[in-house]
Amino acid sequence: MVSTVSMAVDLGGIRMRNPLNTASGTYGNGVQFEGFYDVGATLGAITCKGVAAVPWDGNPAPRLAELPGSAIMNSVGLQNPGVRGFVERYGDYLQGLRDRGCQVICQIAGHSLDEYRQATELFEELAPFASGFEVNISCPNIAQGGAAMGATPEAAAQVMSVVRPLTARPVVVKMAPHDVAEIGRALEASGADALSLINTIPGMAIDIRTRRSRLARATAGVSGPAIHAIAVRMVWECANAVTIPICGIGGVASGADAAEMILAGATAVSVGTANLYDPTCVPRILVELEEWACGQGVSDINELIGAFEC
Amino acid sequence: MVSTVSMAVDLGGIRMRNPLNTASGTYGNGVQFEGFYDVGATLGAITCKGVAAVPWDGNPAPRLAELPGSAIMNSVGLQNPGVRGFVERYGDYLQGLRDRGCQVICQIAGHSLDEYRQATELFEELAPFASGFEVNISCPNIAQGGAAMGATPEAAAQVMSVVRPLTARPVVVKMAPHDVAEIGRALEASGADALSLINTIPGMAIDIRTRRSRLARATAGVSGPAIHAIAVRMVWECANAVTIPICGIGGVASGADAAEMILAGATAVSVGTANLYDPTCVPRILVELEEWACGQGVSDINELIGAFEC
Amino acid sequence: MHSDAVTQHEFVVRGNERAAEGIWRLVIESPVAGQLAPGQFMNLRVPGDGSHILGIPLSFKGANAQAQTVELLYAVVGEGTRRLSQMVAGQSSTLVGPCGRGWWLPEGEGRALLVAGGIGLPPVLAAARMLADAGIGFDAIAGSRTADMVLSDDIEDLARLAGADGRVITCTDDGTAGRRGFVTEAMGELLRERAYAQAYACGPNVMMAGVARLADEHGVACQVSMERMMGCGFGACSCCNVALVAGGYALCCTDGPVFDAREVAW
Amino acid sequence: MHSDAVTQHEFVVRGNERAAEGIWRLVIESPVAGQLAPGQFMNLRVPGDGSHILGIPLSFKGANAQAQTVELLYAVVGEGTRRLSQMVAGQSSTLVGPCGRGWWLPEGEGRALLVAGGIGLPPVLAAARMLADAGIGFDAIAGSRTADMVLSDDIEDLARLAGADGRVITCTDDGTAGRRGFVTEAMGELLRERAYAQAYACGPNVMMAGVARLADEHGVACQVSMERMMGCGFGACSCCNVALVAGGYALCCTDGPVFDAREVAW
Repeated sequence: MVSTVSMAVDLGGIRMRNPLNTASGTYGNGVQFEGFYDVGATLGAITCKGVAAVPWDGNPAPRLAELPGSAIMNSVGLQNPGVRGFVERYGDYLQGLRDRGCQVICQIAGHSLDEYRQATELFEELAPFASGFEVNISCPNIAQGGAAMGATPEAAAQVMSVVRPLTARPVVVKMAPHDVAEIGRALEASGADALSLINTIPGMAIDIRTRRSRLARATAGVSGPAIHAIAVRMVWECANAVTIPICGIGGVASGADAAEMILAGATAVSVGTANLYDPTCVPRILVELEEWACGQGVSDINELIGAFEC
Repeated sequence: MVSTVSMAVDLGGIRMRNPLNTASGTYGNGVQFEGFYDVGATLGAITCKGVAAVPWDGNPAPRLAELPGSAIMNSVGLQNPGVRGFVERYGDYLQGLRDRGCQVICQIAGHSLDEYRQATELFEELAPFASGFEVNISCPNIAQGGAAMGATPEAAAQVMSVVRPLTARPVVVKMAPHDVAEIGRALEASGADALSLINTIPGMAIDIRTRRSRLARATAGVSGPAIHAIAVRMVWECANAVTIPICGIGGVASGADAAEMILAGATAVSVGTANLYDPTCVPRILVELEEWACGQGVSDINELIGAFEC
Repeated sequence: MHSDAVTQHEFVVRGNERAAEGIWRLVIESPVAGQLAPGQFMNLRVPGDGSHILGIPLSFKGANAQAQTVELLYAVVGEGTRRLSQMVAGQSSTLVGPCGRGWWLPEGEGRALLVAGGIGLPPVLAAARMLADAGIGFDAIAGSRTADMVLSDDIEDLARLAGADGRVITCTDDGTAGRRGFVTEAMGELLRERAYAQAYACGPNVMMAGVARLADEHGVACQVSMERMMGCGFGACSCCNVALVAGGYALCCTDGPVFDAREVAW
Repeated sequence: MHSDAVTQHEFVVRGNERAAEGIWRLVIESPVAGQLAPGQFMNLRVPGDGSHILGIPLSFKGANAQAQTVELLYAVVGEGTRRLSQMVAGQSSTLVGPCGRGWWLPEGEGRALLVAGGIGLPPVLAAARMLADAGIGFDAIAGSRTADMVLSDDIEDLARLAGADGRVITCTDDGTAGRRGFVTEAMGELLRERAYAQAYACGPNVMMAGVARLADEHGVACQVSMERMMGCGFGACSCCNVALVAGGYALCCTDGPVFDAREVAW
């Protein structure tokens, strides 16, 4: 489809050919989707699975539960091969994506400030293919660190104070679904180039027969269409509080869902859970988003960012 | 059905014949359901619609949107006839419910500490039929007051410091879906007899054609099956932080949903949005809950409160 | 039990076919058939998709207490009505009803004037039958956007009920069927030619506002059947508010759906 | 494009009937039929209910590349499989596949031993066909909880593939059909009577653990087809982890579903 609307956006220095990005942890590292469509020719950017300095096993099984309310819950817990293993396995493929115009955002995970530092240093050294980084300070599924690192403005700013000096590349911060205005301001003040929200919302699913969690952990992260309206509201709250660009995440499964995120103030939009149950959704969402932008009579989709009227 | 399990529970001094209650604002004031089943003979308690000292018009239309993810959004904004109008219209009916063994919880709304005081004084004077009160400090749909009154532990405690001295009847506090442990502790310390959570979760639904909210307000409250797992987690967090009983609310549409709330630590469970789209659900949920309790081999459902194992 | 309480009934689909462009005709068999007053509505639950939880509130064209059947017409506008249009004969579900306050007979003597816009026709046909049964003469205007959307069979029913003395005018916004123009233009003519004791209107909000204004200008009492998104249909959630001239709001589901047009803040 | 990449295919339901108590037989027509290796699976999307978003991952019994048909069996255990059981011939949807790594031929010489528990039978039948095509003899054990749940037709297929020299033992936990007892008891006997180069097993986790232990005690290599809740079926979400003896986890959807039993931490 030939577009009459310029779809290119700039996510804090990460220049995307279109606003579509992928939510970390729902898209493998891209290669898993090559059988469905040409990843490098389609997406504006891909956000890879969270990676730490050293390999993590992640959480025991079961890690997944389906909820009756248009949602799932997961407690994967950032299983990853460590930066070296990640680069060995996916470096060439990801460089290929970049060569074809798809930006590559590597996600940095850690249990402590020191682990964030080590992971960032390793990425800086080993990942020339990274267009930028996403610092995950909001994983609800790891014992220490994770969400705790982003629970308060002070803690969040501390992580940025460690990561920021280590790289000149754009740094996006993945935020938890609470106090997004306050924490967003703290992250902007501490040098974040962009913010991405929301991470999954902690929930519980109990097997009423055994009285135990349906997952190996007591709580896990809720995602899917069920949380979309909540995510749009948080993107709007955050966009009203900061001047840096935002990547909107949360239950996006259609062009209309993505359009809501953009109107609420998102510069880019990540598709997450929908990639799992509808793996061909990204190209469709892109077409729908472009058609909507055309229908809105703008020549550049940037005119629609934050164009919500109230 | 003759029960082999004692279903009676005590919600902070409100002695309920069974754990089922109704979420304020989803059940009118009970009489609307008399055509579906015998309200007074079925429920453990009914929580009436929020009422202020003087009548409130509520918000303009539209007040409702259906979301694709098993949820709805509303921005009613506590339309109510004021305590006098409420008592005139519903007093006799509600006294009848009490006479038939269904406890009556009147909900107190206000924009300011002074309005909470006035409403509580009027209820004390005019509502002998009230078994207890629920103080709504978490309505997301009113300009001043509402959720702001319960946004911080300090603000929440302040409301209690005004209401608590004015009545000897049990006081339940309706909490917003954030910081439930911290705010719950503050409410217990300031004299709350019980807590009810969660109120709706603020969300946004944007008409992407007009770029405006699908409701008259920019944000509104999300409710329905979509938020159930999130609500169960918050009930668990709150129950682990306080010693007073909790009424679990959020997307309960089956006996299994209610059982999850009880296992997570809820003494009572309110049915909300399900009353709107499945108005005969309460008797069914009660039977399912009782069958589950029997199946768990207990003689008293109180043995199952907080029996979640992790 | 509350005397005039709304309740839940089973229903079985007996027919569900396309009646015009984007409009479907649904015939259900249900005990509610014996309880419906003209202008009331019911809230139908469409089974199958738990991701869309609300029912579909629909007014009806006619009910047969003997056969226990109810005839309804609906426009396919969203996911709920799309799924309703896929229900086939024999399929069953539940509905909540009878809901709301329907049409009432004219207070004064004289003819009535019925005005329907698009999918507003079914309740207007219920009013027509009410008036015919009461021996009250009426004229009627039925407007549609374009010819494809004209419910010809139903307009014939309207003419039959209006009798020899009754005038029934069809118009379309684009002139592809009947007269060209809005129902309010035809209404203006009739108001100049004949005297009316009461007007009955159902259609898009903007149309009803125009009808209400015209009726008021000619000193004709006017009843309007309002439409709102509804959470329950029986007064439990207060979501379907209608702004009143007197200030404040009424609920469409219990105070309406039929209102005295002069009480509505358009 | 990635060479061995999973992709999405349309499928049309050709048959979907009850095969035994709580077990249904599904025949679909889909281009995936020509791409499936024995022991692989596909993730079927059941249309209609947006409130249950995940697909249904199912292994298959057999595929016909000419006719483009695939035969599957599934147990109705939850909302998703309940809705799948309501799909009728002619209905279409999409599936993701071929997914995962299937069975492999025995490394050493000698017979194979197949063990199926309940709904674990279909992938075991795919293994049986693979072995028969490769001219490798095998014996088989098919266990069910009770007679009503025995998939007789499929066990006959198993016997046909096993040939004159192959022994096929049916057993039920309650003895209502075939031998009374668990598959591991029958397996113990066969292991004492005959030598095997490789065992193939699919069934409940506890059964596979027992089979793996027995095989190991007799020095027989054992392949197991594991089952997990799956988010995607192609390695995107890392939700279907299988604990390994070596430490850490493999993913059932891409590293499996077939694993060397000695690598799995039971």
